[in-house]
Amino acid sequence: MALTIRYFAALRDRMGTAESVVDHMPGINGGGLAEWLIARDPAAEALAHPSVRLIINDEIAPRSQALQDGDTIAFCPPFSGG
Amino acid sequence: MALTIRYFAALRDRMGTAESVVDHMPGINGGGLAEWLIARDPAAEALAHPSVRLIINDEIAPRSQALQDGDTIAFCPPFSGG
Amino acid sequence: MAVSVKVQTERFDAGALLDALTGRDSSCGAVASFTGQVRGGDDLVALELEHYPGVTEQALGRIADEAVRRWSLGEAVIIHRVGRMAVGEPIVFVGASAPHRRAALEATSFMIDILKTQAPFWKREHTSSGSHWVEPRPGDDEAASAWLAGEKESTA
Amino acid sequence: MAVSVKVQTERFDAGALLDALTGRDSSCGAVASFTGQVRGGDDLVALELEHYPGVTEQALGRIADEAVRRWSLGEAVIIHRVGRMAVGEPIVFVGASAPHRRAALEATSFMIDILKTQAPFWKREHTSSGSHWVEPRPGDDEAASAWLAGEKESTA
Repeated sequence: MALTIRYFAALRDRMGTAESVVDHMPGINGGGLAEWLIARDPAAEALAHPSVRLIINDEIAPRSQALQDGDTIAFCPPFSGG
Repeated sequence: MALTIRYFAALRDRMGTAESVVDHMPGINGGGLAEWLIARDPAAEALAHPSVRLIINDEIAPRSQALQDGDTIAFCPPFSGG
Repeated sequence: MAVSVKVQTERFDAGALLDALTGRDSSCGAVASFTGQVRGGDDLVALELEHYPGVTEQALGRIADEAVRRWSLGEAVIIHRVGRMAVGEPIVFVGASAPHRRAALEATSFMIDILKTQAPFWKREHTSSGSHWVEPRPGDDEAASAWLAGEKESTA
Repeated sequence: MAVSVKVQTERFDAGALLDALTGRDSSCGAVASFTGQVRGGDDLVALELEHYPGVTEQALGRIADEAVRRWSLGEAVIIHRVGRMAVGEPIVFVGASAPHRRAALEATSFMIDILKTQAPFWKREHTSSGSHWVEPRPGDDEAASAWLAGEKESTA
């Protein structure tokens, strides 16, 4: 299994991809995943911004939420619907 | 000339008429007219109730407003539109 | 900036009135509406609306003008029926278009709140056992007073 | 009590949606609506709406359910478009029916305020000189926070 990472809107443009898959890292949480992505690619720095929200398996979730093998983590810029 | 008096809704039912005409009484105001009508006919007592509003010549007006010869004075129960 | 008010006996179509407010003014991103309709219950057969012709139209015009002024609306519309209406029929339509949503929503609330206490309409309920004049609801005065004192504006 | 939410690319008719809410439930004397539409200006050619399929519908459903619960609504409707829209086209329709006006008006404000901050939609503006993602308006968070903290309810 693995972690599926999704990027939306401005973050998708920034990352140059809508989706990527990485190996699961035992014990990692949402915030840790963002840090790991930034360490790997400085273009990911925006993921650390506090306005970026995480949706983990279809639910808005805090960065402190532990990730399970098979999770889908979406990085979302501030919503602007309506 | 004279004063034209109009009654609406529940007050019209109470007074048994929609409109009556009385001689102008120099120096009288809206409240005075209500008192004069009550003295003439106890059925008019409801006109003194503070919830009854006066519309004088198409404008909501205080009871203290002096009446001029030719004025139309409407006695209105609380509005209930909308 | 356009204001449209009307008192009529004919039934109106709330959807058509809303459509007439939408997509008209490209500077307006928001349209809000309120429709009042005859609520059933208590053996109600029909509602009858009486008004003070001439004065009512003037009152509605002032309410709409005031809403346009306070919230810089694109358009403001008030249509109010008089006469006899069956349960479920529309009584009143209030609508506003504005650049942003808060203005459209607040102006709509303002117009219907103020209309209830400042426009000379009277409702009579016809039931199977007789008819009676409707008393205003206890909160109506407070809602209108809050707008007139400007309190509601500050909580926006 | 019925809730209806939908995300669609097709243009909708706000008037038809309002008509579907009116005259349906005889216990409801009030219907309120909000329509958001593409506002022109700043050389805007078109607006493009992206969303997170599945999650968006779930978010809208929760918002409508919460409105029905808080205000004992008859019906609550949220329709939101995605894809590309020209200036003047409708983006979102929110509507509520309720026994009395305050509930319908407040529930409508609540749904559009919360939708702005809790549903994963993103707007992109296309102008003649390029395109850019839209930043949320500064007041949006405050409006949603006030509802979530219950502050707005107490000023009703």
